[in-house]
Amino acid sequence: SGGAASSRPLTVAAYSQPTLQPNFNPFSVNALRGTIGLIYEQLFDFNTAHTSEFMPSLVTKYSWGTGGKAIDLALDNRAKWADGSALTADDVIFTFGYLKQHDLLALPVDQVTKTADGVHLTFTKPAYAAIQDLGRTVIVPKKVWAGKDPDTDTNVQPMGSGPYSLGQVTGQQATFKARADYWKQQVPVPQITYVTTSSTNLLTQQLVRHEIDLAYAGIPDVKNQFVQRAPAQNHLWPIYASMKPLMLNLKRKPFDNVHVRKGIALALDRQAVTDAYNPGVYQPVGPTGLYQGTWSSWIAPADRDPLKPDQAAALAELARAGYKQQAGGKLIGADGKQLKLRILTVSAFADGMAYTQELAGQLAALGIDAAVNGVPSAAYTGDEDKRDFDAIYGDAFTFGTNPYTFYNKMLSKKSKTNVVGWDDPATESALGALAQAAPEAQLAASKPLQQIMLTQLPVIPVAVKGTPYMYNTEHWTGWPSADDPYTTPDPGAISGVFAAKLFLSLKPA
Amino acid sequence: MTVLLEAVEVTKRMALHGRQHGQWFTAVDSASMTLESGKVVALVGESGSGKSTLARLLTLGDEPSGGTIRLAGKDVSHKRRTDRQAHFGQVQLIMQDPFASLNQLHRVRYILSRPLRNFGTADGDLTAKVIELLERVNLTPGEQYIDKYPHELSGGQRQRVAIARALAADPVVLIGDEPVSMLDVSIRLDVLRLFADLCARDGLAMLYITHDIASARYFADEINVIYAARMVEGGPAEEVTQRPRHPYTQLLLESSPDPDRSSQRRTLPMADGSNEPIDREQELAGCPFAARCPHAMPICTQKPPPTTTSTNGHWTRCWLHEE
Amino acid sequence: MTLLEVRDLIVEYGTDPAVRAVDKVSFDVGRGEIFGVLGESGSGKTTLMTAITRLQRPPARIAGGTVTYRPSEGEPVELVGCTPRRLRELRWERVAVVFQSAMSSLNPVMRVGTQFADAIRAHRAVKRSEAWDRAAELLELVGIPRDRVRSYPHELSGGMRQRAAIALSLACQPDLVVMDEPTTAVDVVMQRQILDNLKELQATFGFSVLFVTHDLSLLVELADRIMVMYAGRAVEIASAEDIYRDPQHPYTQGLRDSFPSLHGPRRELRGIGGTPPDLRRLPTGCAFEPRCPQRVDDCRESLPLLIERDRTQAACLLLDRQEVAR
Amino acid sequence: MIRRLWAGGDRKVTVGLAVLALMLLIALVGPVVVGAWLGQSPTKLHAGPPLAGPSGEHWLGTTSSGVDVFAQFITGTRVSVFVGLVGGTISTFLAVVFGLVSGYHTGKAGAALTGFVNIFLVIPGLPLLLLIASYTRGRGGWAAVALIIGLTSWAGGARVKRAQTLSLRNRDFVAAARYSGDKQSRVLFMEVVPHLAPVIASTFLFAVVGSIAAEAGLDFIGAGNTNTVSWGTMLYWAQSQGALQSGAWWWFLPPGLGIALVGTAAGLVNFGIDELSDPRRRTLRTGRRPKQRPKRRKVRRTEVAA
Amino acid sequence: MRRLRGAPFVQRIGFYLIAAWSAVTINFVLPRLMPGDPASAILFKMSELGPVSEQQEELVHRLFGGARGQSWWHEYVSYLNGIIHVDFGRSISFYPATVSSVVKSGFLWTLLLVGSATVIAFVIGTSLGIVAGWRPGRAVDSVGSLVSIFLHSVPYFWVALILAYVFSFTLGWFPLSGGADLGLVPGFTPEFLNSAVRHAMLPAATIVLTSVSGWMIHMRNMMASVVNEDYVLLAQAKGLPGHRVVFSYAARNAVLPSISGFAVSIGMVVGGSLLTEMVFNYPGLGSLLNQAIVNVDYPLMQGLFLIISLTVLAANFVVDSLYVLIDPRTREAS
Ligand SMILES: Nc1ncnc2c1ncn2[C@@H]1O[C@H](COP(=O)(O)OP(=O)(O)OP(=O)(O)O)[C@@H](O)[C@H]1O
Ligand SMILES: Nc1ncnc2c1ncn2[C@@H]1O[C@H](COP(=O)(O)OP(=O)(O)OP(=O)(O)O)[C@@H](O)[C@H]1O
Ligand SMILES: [Mg+2]
Ligand SMILES: [Mg+2]
Repeated sequence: SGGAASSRPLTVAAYSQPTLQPNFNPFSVNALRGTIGLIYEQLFDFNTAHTSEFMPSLVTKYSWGTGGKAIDLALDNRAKWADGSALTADDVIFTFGYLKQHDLLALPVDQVTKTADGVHLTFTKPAYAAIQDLGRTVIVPKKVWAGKDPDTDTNVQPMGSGPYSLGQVTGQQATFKARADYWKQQVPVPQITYVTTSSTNLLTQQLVRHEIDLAYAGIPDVKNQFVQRAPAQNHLWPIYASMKPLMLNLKRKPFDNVHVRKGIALALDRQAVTDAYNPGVYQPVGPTGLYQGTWSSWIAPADRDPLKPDQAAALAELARAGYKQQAGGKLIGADGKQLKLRILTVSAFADGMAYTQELAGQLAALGIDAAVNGVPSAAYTGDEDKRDFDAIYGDAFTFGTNPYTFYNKMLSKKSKTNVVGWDDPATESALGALAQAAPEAQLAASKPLQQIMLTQLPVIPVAVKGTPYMYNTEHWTGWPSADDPYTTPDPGAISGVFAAKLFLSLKPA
Repeated sequence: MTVLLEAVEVTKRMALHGRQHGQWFTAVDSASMTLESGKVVALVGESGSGKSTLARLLTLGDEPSGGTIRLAGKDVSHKRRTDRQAHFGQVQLIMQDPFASLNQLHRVRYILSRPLRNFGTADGDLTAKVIELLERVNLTPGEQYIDKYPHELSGGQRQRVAIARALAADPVVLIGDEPVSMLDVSIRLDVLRLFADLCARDGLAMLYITHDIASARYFADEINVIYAARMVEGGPAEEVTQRPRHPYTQLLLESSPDPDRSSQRRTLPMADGSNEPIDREQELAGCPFAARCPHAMPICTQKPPPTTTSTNGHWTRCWLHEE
Repeated sequence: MTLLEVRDLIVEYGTDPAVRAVDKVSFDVGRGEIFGVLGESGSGKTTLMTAITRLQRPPARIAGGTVTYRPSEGEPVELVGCTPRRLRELRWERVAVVFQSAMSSLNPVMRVGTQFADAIRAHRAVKRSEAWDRAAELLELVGIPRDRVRSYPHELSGGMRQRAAIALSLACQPDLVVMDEPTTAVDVVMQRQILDNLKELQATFGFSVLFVTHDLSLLVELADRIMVMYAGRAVEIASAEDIYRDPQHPYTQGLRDSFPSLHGPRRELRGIGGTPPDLRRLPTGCAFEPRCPQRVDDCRESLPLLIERDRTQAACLLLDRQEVAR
Repeated sequence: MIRRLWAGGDRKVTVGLAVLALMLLIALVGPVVVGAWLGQSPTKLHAGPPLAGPSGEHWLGTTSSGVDVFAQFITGTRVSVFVGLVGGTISTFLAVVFGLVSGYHTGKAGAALTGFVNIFLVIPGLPLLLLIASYTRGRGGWAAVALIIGLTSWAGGARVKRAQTLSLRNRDFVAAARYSGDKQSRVLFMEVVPHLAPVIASTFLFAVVGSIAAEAGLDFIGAGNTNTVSWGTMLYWAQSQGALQSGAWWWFLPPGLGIALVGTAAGLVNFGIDELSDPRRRTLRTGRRPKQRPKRRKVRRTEVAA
Repeated sequence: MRRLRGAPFVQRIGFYLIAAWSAVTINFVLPRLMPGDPASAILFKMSELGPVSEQQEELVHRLFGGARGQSWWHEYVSYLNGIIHVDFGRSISFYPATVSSVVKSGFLWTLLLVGSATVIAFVIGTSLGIVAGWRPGRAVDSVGSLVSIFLHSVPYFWVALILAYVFSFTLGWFPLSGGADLGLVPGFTPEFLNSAVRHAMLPAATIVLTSVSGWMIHMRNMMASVVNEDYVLLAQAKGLPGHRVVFSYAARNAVLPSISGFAVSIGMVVGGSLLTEMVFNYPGLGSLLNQAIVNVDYPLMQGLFLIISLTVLAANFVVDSLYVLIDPRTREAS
């Protein structure tokens, strides 16, 4: 009964907060989900759920020029704003100018000019590594946005080029209505409702009752609590887009000692860690930090598999740093003190706490005085900024389209997220090279960084973090899955291109 | 006879709260009295007339707003808090209600030993002193009572403990604020006899506050009548009760139940003593009783009546008796 | 003509151990009579009153005896065994009460008029406005201005409240008004006015009064007959005149001799001495024995019963002896 | 059964105190007993299979990570009860000090204190607690939590004590003690304070229970200290790991019941104390009770400073 | 508050003004005593959802990382000025929404929930108290009292979770979460009100269950002592029907202290409802406060605390003023 099913709104759990405030300003960090992807469109993206293939949106193709210092973007000439007027290169040029004017542009864009089929951008330095950020630029209509303040305007009557227009917002939900005149195609899902749900308990219950069709959140024991309750309809697809390392404070003794880090890395039973909270959602990761599942072609075969726990090897490494197991199994250093380790994590995140507890448990078994230091998120970021921790388990690093962003955020001296304090000239130069490498040269350019990870262990890769997408096929089918990973089923938090692709691909059940 | 304690024209004014916030209320208006060694002076008056307030002023529980209080000739009315201690040693108060004035949580021993310690009369054996006190107020044998809690005592026994406490300080003046009003008739007499004894034997000066004019007649040497903060009549007990001069005293006597006179009583007019705040300041502008007085004259509400004293010491403040 | 007949009434407090606060008390109240009950604190006066009106509360319970109400027309009613429904009909209509303190017996949050109207409308089918008119009339009867029906109790003076309580008791023109120390809370002047007023009303309407107090002088002036209670028992019942002039029981004599008189010649006050008994540990014999100046050996063992002699009833072995001797 | 328990004040107190004593005992020695005798640990992962129901080995089953719930419950008693005791003590102490002083001292200082108490009374406690806890962010461990709880919860108790003190200070026996020559401070401590004892006891009991519940609430929303094992963190974990949905009642129920049990015991003690301190039940009626003649004017007055 | 009863109106207003000022000032001082950096909190939250571009990072630091340069006094004055103009600044977690608009969005929900639940709890608790206290010592009294002590002691959120699990998850009788059905536009339409009531049912039940016993115990004790008053005995003596005695004479007087306690308890109920709201994802002030805490949203925390305090103050003021009407003894003589 297509009619009945298709009139049913698709309900998406999009917020882990109790209420919403209307805000459809695509440049605001608190813009509601759906602003980007459903209402406004981005230029293009790469499918990180799979092998980073190009996903067109407003741009149908791109081509690099002058060693990465220029790019040509071909705009889809069918693109129209919701008021019927054409979306032109002028709008794109305006948007880049607007961003620059308001200091919102992190890309090294120099100039944007009109070409026959789109725009031509020049950069102040090679921008190969920034291609995904560039693609995710949201294009807004010049005629509407010229006078708006990107910081404070909430743009409550948004007018974009995307497949949906705003229905209504209440404190708990935002609904989007399919546009009959969307320029690209017929829109299959007539209405999408983004709802709030603040506790995983409730979310679980709502998912089980199919009150919610799509969610992405860490709910405990998801396989049993959700999938197993209706295995034919309920599905889980974890997407591995980031890596979570155990980060030892390199400015603190004895973690500056590579043998200590190696010993710890060798001791960990990564499978047990990933099974601690939500089996099947996280995966152990190989020692380069890159996920062996999606990045296998980038990694030398020997370095693909995650390290197996090896007590003897671990103890041998630790012994080289002066730590020996004494009576009672305690690891005592040359100074006569037991190796002590407090792992900082956010107490409000039950999953993180569970994983960290498992980590600490394993290290304790090795003879280290290891324990969890769970703190509220604000204290976590505070301590992290002040580098006031032994070890941290909580930050995750996104892979992106090439390993540059990944390694840069983790290891660059200049990166704010390099909280361990890794400061190594070789790393800096390798990062520099990778940043400027043309796509075909990127694999080779990533090797030195992989090597640093293998030998120096600035951070200890533990797991890839799966974002568990949960959906049911009772009302809608055509969902992306591990077999058909055409997009990341994300409702707009990461990429509007992913979201649009998802909703435009569903079919009534 | 030595005058021990003397009140000269003492006045007590209080600040009002609630509805009458910001106004003043006179609880005692220029009252004078003398307490002499070995004599019992009674103070009678209706409820709220200021009897307890005057008692508190005399014992320095409160500070007078005007007038002076003299102890053995010395002005003590404005002593500082710490200096009052000495006064407490000389002038003691027996409070109206023996159920309220004994702390339920202390034993008789503690209650009685406090004044003994504080007023320094007990350097020796405290227990012996306490027992002696108890026996003085006829709680014999003392040992039987010394470790009891107040709730284990009957009302009369409590009253006697309260008296013993007052005596423990070895005062020269004893002020009894309705000391027997809470007691059953059959016990009352015992207690009153005890006071009479103490005055006669130890030369104590006593103020006996009561609303029961009949007992004042029997027990006091002298009676003062107070009405609405002001003393209206005073004199030898027999004089005042048998030949009352002030219309209020007459009314009081007339109203008191008395089987001996029941036949010849006339019916009193109903006074509408409503609860509406009486403006005491206005009352005191003239004679406070004027509003209820059957003999009221215009002058009664305008000027406070003068004091007229007859030869036998019987005085009154009433315009009717002005010579 | 008897209105109320109390026979061998026993009231106990079911505490541990049980206290017999009223022990085999018998008396009659005549029509139009003021019957006084005299006794010291704890002698069981209030307990007796609440038992007669069936207002006793747990742990008190009536353990025996009868209370018979004899209306001028119709069958006598036995109040002790009466159903709650019948009782509710009799209350106020036939038997009304006035308590010690009017402040506490009037509901502080209800207008005086409402409290009158409540009582009237519970027994008479009248309209609200009529009930209020009646309330105003009743207040006028006791000398309170009509418009005071709209007052709250706290807006009346102590004396007015007490008079209002008396007026309230007359709302349904009862045959019997039970008054438990109705004037202890007011001063003598006010007390006098109230009692004068009460006598006047009683003369007009002819109801009987059962009046409880501990004040002998007052009762002698007011009552026709007086019952003296000691430790839960009636020790003497006689006319007021006899109780004052010629008390039979040593306790009554002691009471009489403890009251100072205002006008008569100064006589010696003798008092009683000793302390009132503890109801929980009563002696087997006469409860007054330990304090009695005239006690004999027998008093310790045998419990004296009320003996009638010349219109006077007294419970004392002494009298018993005289009787036997005669 | 209940009626018999309810019958006597002393029985209530006995039962209540017994339960409280048991809890305190568990708080003191429980963790040791669990570790040394039962060989369980409240933090050891995979001590048993995940989410196993109660069994001979795991008396209250296990959590989703295989931690022994019984060990957690017993160990959690310590933090909960300690926070309760410390928080309750601080709260009661402040309540007594503010209540006594504001009630006993007339004059400007007393009035100012009274105002202060009243203000704290109308400022809602839990939001304030959350606010402060969110600022301190779990630093300082359970002691800090106890301190904050104590500091934000005293006003109600202070009001009760102030009212009591106000009525006590005008009682005759207080004046009598002054006439007996006792100094102010002695009067306050020997005459007034002993009368407050039942009130202080009940304030303390409820402050303890309130603190335990407040700590659990803080932990529950993650504003407390999630590292420790307490009843609150147990609930936090049980809730965040979906214990109820998985049917793991043995994990979810005990901490809540623990809190309720302490509360009920405290309530019993309090009811009992109330009853026992009721003079109508204790005093023999052998004398004439005061028959108060009403004061002519029911207006409050204070003295005029001369 | 007892002190205030019957005090002149002006004096009462004065007290409330001072109390309001104190709440405002506590609110000003607290965040300044504590260090904090909302920017990192926001970034962390964002990174939990997906990658954060450098551009967004910059933006967040620019918007929320700003240092305070002014003197406290200067800030205080402008803070007070802002409050007078109902301007508490902009929320961080909902930036650029203003704190007042965020608070407004939660206020009505909480008012609805807490208001109705408090009234229901008061009515039920007081009624039970009347029954138990009228004849103390009976089975109703002893069982009722024990049960109510127990209910009084269980944690709010624990009860909330159990109710949610049993009645909405397992039995499906009530909706799981939120304030009203999705898709309904808030307004005075029958559908919306019906849905709002259904959604409020379980959270309200939680509040009622856990607070009803307080009222009951209080009322029971008052009843038990009022029952011994002479005026109740007299009412019985008047031959009034039983219900009239119980309600107009006994309960009418016994309830007075409860009513003044009502004012004070509103603060507690509002406090307790915070956790309940969180459990039921109820879009009220409690959930918002939690949100503000998690996101280190100081302006929002301040705004919420202030509005909660002021609401409680206002409720106290209203009850205090009403009390004068209810108890004739406190009424001014005309
Ligand atoms: N502490 C006080 N504050 C305010 N008013 C008071 C105070 N003490 C007494 N009053 C008032 O002062 C007046 C005199 O009171 P006082 O207690 O002296 O009367 P009294 O003659 O002792 O009455 P009673 O016979 O009832 O004991 C009364 O109207 C009373 O209400
Ligand atoms: N609720 C009760 N429980 C147990 N004993 C009680 C109770 N009420 C009264 N009594 C006892 O019953 C006896 C009679 O009390 P009752 O109140 O009838 O005396 P009374 O003559 O009215 O005294 P008073 O003059 O003080 O009013 C007293 O000994 C008293 O201790
Ligand atoms: Mg007095
Ligand atoms: Mg009595």
